[in-house]
Amino acid sequence: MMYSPFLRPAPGVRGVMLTVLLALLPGIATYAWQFGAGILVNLLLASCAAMAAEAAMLRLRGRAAGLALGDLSAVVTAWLVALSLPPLVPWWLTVLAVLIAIVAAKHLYGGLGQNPFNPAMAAYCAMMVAYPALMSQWPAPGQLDFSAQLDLILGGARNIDAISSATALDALRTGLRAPGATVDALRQTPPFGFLGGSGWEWVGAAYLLGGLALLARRVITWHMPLAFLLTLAAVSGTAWLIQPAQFAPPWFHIVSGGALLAAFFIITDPVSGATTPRGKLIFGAGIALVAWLIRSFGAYPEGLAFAVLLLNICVPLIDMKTQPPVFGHRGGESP
Amino acid sequence: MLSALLVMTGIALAIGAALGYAAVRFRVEGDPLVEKIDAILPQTQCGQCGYPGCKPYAQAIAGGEAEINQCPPGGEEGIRKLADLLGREFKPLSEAHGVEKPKAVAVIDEQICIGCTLCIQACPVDAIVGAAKQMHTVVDKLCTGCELCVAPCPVDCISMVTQAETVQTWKWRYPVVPLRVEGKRAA
Amino acid sequence: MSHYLFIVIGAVLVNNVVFVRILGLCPFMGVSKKLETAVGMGLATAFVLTLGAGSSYLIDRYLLQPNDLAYLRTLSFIVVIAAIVQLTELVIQKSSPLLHQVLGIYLPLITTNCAVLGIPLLNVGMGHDLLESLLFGFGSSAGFTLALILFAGLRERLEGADVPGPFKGTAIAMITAAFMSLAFMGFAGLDRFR
Amino acid sequence: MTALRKLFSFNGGIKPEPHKAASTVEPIAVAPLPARLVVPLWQSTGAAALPLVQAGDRVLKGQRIGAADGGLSVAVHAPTSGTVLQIGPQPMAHPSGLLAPAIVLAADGEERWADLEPVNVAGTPPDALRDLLRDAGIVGLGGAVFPSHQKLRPGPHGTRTLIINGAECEPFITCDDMLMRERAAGILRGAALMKHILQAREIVIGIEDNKPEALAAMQAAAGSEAEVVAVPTRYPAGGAKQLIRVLTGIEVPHGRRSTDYGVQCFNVGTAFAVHQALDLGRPLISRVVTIAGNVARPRNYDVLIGTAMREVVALAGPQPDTDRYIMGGPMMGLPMPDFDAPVVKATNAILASSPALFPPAPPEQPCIRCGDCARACPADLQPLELYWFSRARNFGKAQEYHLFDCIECGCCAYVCPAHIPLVDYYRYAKSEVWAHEREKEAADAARQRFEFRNFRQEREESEKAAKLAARNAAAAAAARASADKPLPTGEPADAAPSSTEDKKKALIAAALARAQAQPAAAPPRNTDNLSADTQAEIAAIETRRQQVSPPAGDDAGETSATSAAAPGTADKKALIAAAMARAQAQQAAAPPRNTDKLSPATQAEIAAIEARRQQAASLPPAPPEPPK
Repeated sequence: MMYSPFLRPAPGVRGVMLTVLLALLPGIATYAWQFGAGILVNLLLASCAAMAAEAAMLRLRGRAAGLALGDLSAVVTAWLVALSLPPLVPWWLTVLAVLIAIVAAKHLYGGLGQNPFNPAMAAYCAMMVAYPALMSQWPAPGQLDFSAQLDLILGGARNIDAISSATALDALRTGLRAPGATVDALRQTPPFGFLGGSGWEWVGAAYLLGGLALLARRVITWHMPLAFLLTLAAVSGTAWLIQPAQFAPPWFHIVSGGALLAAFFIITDPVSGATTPRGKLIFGAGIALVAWLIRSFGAYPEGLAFAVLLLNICVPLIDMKTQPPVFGHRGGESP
Repeated sequence: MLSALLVMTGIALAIGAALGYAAVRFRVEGDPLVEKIDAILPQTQCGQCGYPGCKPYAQAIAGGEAEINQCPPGGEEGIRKLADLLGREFKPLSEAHGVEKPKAVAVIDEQICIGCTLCIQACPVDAIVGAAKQMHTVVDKLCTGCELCVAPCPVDCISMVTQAETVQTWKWRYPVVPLRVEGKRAA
Repeated sequence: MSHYLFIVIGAVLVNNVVFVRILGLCPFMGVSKKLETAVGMGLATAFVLTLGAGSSYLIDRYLLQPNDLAYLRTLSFIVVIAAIVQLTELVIQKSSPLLHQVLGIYLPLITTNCAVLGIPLLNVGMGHDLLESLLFGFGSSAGFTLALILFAGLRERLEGADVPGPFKGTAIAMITAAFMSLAFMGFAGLDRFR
Repeated sequence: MTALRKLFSFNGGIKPEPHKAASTVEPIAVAPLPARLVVPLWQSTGAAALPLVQAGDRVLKGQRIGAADGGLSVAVHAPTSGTVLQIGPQPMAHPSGLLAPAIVLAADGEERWADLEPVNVAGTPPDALRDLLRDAGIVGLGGAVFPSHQKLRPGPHGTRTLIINGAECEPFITCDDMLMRERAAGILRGAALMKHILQAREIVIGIEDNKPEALAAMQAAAGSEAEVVAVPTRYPAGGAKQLIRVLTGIEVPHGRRSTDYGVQCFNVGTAFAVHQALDLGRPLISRVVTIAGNVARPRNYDVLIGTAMREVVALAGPQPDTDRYIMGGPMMGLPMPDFDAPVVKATNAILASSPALFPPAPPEQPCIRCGDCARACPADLQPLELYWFSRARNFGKAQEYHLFDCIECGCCAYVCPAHIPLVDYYRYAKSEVWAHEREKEAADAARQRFEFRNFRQEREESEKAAKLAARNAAAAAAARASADKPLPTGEPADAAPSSTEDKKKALIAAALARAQAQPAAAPPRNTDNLSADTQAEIAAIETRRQQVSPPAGDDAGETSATSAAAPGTADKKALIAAAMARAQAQQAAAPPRNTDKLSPATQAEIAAIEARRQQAASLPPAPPEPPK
């Protein structure tokens, strides 16, 4: 029996997820242009694994698989996992990451909408802790043709050292350990481009483009990306001003690593993020702060994934404490 | 070796004194928890929980002698509230103490009632009106459905009638349609 | 000054007593069903742990070391901690009987909480002076309380989740704790706070 | 020229497709008189009315047929002259499909008004005016049907602004719009009357800016009396709290009356009804209803309360694929259980719905906590949290997130990308909480009665003990006194009863004497004012008793046998013999009981039994059983 309201014109969850996928396309295109088509194979692999895992879990729970598969939420998670992992990781690592994301981080908590942790980041952290060596093999821009990359992903031989090179973040981390090294000197070395890592800057810019499109379509709100980017810039800016030799400049932090991808696509995951406006500001700022801390002092070059999980843990508390005032309880004009 | 013994006895004595003083200083009397538990119980005083009324059952729960799932009129909602208050595990209603029934009200069949006032004495909440040798009747608004009056009636003229929903007390139903597709579980 | 700051931040975040040192798990799992009880338990443990760390240092420094009775360390620490817990239980029973009823068995169990004995022993191991051990005790207990409150928040939200049958209750709580410790691993290696 | 009043805004809200043009083309028509009218007794928030008429009474148009029951209730009137067919459960305009008590009226077609006396408003004190409005059955016609006489009570600091709500933001509904265009003067007059009762200082009429004709008509009628303000069009600007916020900036929280903030809001239909009730003495028996949706000619009709919805919709030519009616608009309307539900005071519109116009609910997907509903909520709530806790049946937490501030406007469900019927969850949670509160009140009252009963029993026991003690003391004193001099009374005083043994015998003897005295003294109970035939019946019984009773001695013993001590075994045998004799005599004298109009089969059966009895009688008599 249907009760009011009898008008429900909103597009389904499928509409929202489709918009997110389309917004990711420019980033993926630049990625493939800069670092070879290996990423496309990974994306395809991840998507199939995700759909299979989702279908299996839904059947196990006796739910109708048709509708849930249709809402593309599994594909979005798969793409985010594939884009945050290095493109040259072996195929089983990508599939394992997607399984952790879909099965462990999402369906064990009851399926879409009920998982407290961001599935993609949970998978990334698990892989980072489990296979640190494999996770640090990033290709240098424009170095490999497609067949070599394909062989690396599917094939056995892992003679990787010839083609992989450290990312800008990695180079910075190891470089700074040497006594007397300064950031400016390091930034002349090959992996560094104009602002951040060479090649990665363009991919970052493309993500920014996609993110602005999402904002325009009102799929995400401005609170989280803006809070994240501003805090990251502010924190890294102040540290950079105090000790320019020790700390990288703010634009470097923003453009390099997964910062821009995270700002618009990862931390804005509505399910595991904060829901209230003020909560979103705190959530974004918190992630930026922790990410910068880990990048500057931590053992892992890219602390974003851990930062997202840490703030996901605080979301119930953030939501509870930042409830906006309800109509009539705001003080307003009451006598 | 001797110094070890001395040190330990010294520590023990000092702590014993401190605790003795604290025990006196922080004396506790009465237990407000019983009122909190009693507030949750449905006050039917029906005794199905094995205690002569709701207050004794509340004292038994506070004292830890009784489980929280012995009150059928309270139903699953009552057990959930008790589990919530006392921080204990939620346990389904124990069959030994009866089963949760929809709210019913006692009704006296006026053809058979002989006015023996036994049910009036049995009613814990004075919900039955009548006098010796006069017609008795149950005030439905006051009756809690504890069924204590059904047994003593010599002519068995009291029956429990479930209360039908009226337009004012009608409740919207739980909108969750069970998503489980029955019978199609994975092989 | 920054040395002390690093000790506290290191104890709260980097080497969190629950997620990194994996100490004090039984109250962490047992009392985190509701937020109010978690806060109550966290504060009680914080009070006991900070006091315990301080008094253990005093006993060790002025009673055990002069008479070279180092081997009595664990025994004396436990006795002092048990006394402090009894004191706390009396205070809580007086101030809020409901909290006392709801914490139930977990209040006296603070004595057996491995974090409460572990931290004083670590203090001695790291050779902290009085202020450092107090700060380290306070930092670790703050980390424990923070972990407990965050975990309670998450579990209260999971109450409403449609978790598959076999995973309901403690199972999903264990998985959530696993993901939380995975997140705290991110702090590993913040060498400045070693 | 709309006054330069500063307008405020409320958060959230949506802009649905209005669908209002079609039903505002033609003026308000009067619906024809139906043959049968069903007037429900429960037509306002609060208690149902108490019927004043029985089946078979003749009633006049506008005659009060149901009286208000208590403070929060209003009267109900006969919509036309006719005879009362029955008063009983009838289908109701309520989504539950349950029946509710209603008065069924057969119209006689004469439409004869009862005698109506207009009210001299200036001379009547406000309280009397409020009672008159209650007895005229005036309720809020915006859809909440809250008794207006309760809302017309000024707050502690007096009332500054009286707001007349002509916003009408719900799609399809245009009854207020047409009312304002055609009866602006009546509305203004009603508003002035309410301003007088509330002692308000100013009248402000809020109308959405998508109704220019209504704005013009009301401005023409208002002149300097009231201030007509064009309010920006946004659903739910018509909500009382939202309109008060827009016009005065005051935010009235849930649970507080708006008069506490010096402001009160009434629907334009209510104002017109107040005018009709006070100036013309006419009670609320009809109202303007919009018929729209899946009909050929959508239009507004002035319909008598109690007309079956099917008849009214028939006037607008419903399309064949109409599958159900919705009372109210598509956002807050209630689906009707069947087509014959009566039009009630709350019916501001009837929409003929069809799968094409209002498609069936799309499947519900899991909530992805995107927050669109929180941005659309006009009450600034967090619908996703309320949904989360209502679904998990955690009503305590839902109330912490202000469940009862939800005005059920439907904006959240309108914008939800997962198509979750959010308002269903909130209605479910609210009705569960109300049910728990009702049970809680009953439980508290039951506890008080239980404690009072225990207290009363203890008091009775203590009184009895005291009385017993007093009597013992008196008996002891009496015994001591009798030891000094023999008592002249008929008491069988033995020799000086020094030991307790004798005292006990004295007590028993006294009790025996008192018992014997009792039947003689006891007057035959309640046989005085009895009807003639009962007297005859008693006489017949008395004669039979005289005829049957053996020598008087036993009789006395037998009637008060209960407390007589056994005089000894010899008497017992006599008693038994007497009883046997009496039984035989009674059997012979007893008239064969109702064996006259029985079917032949039973006759045969009785004959067989009689035969067996005769045969048994011829056997040697079995030894009499010892009396139990």
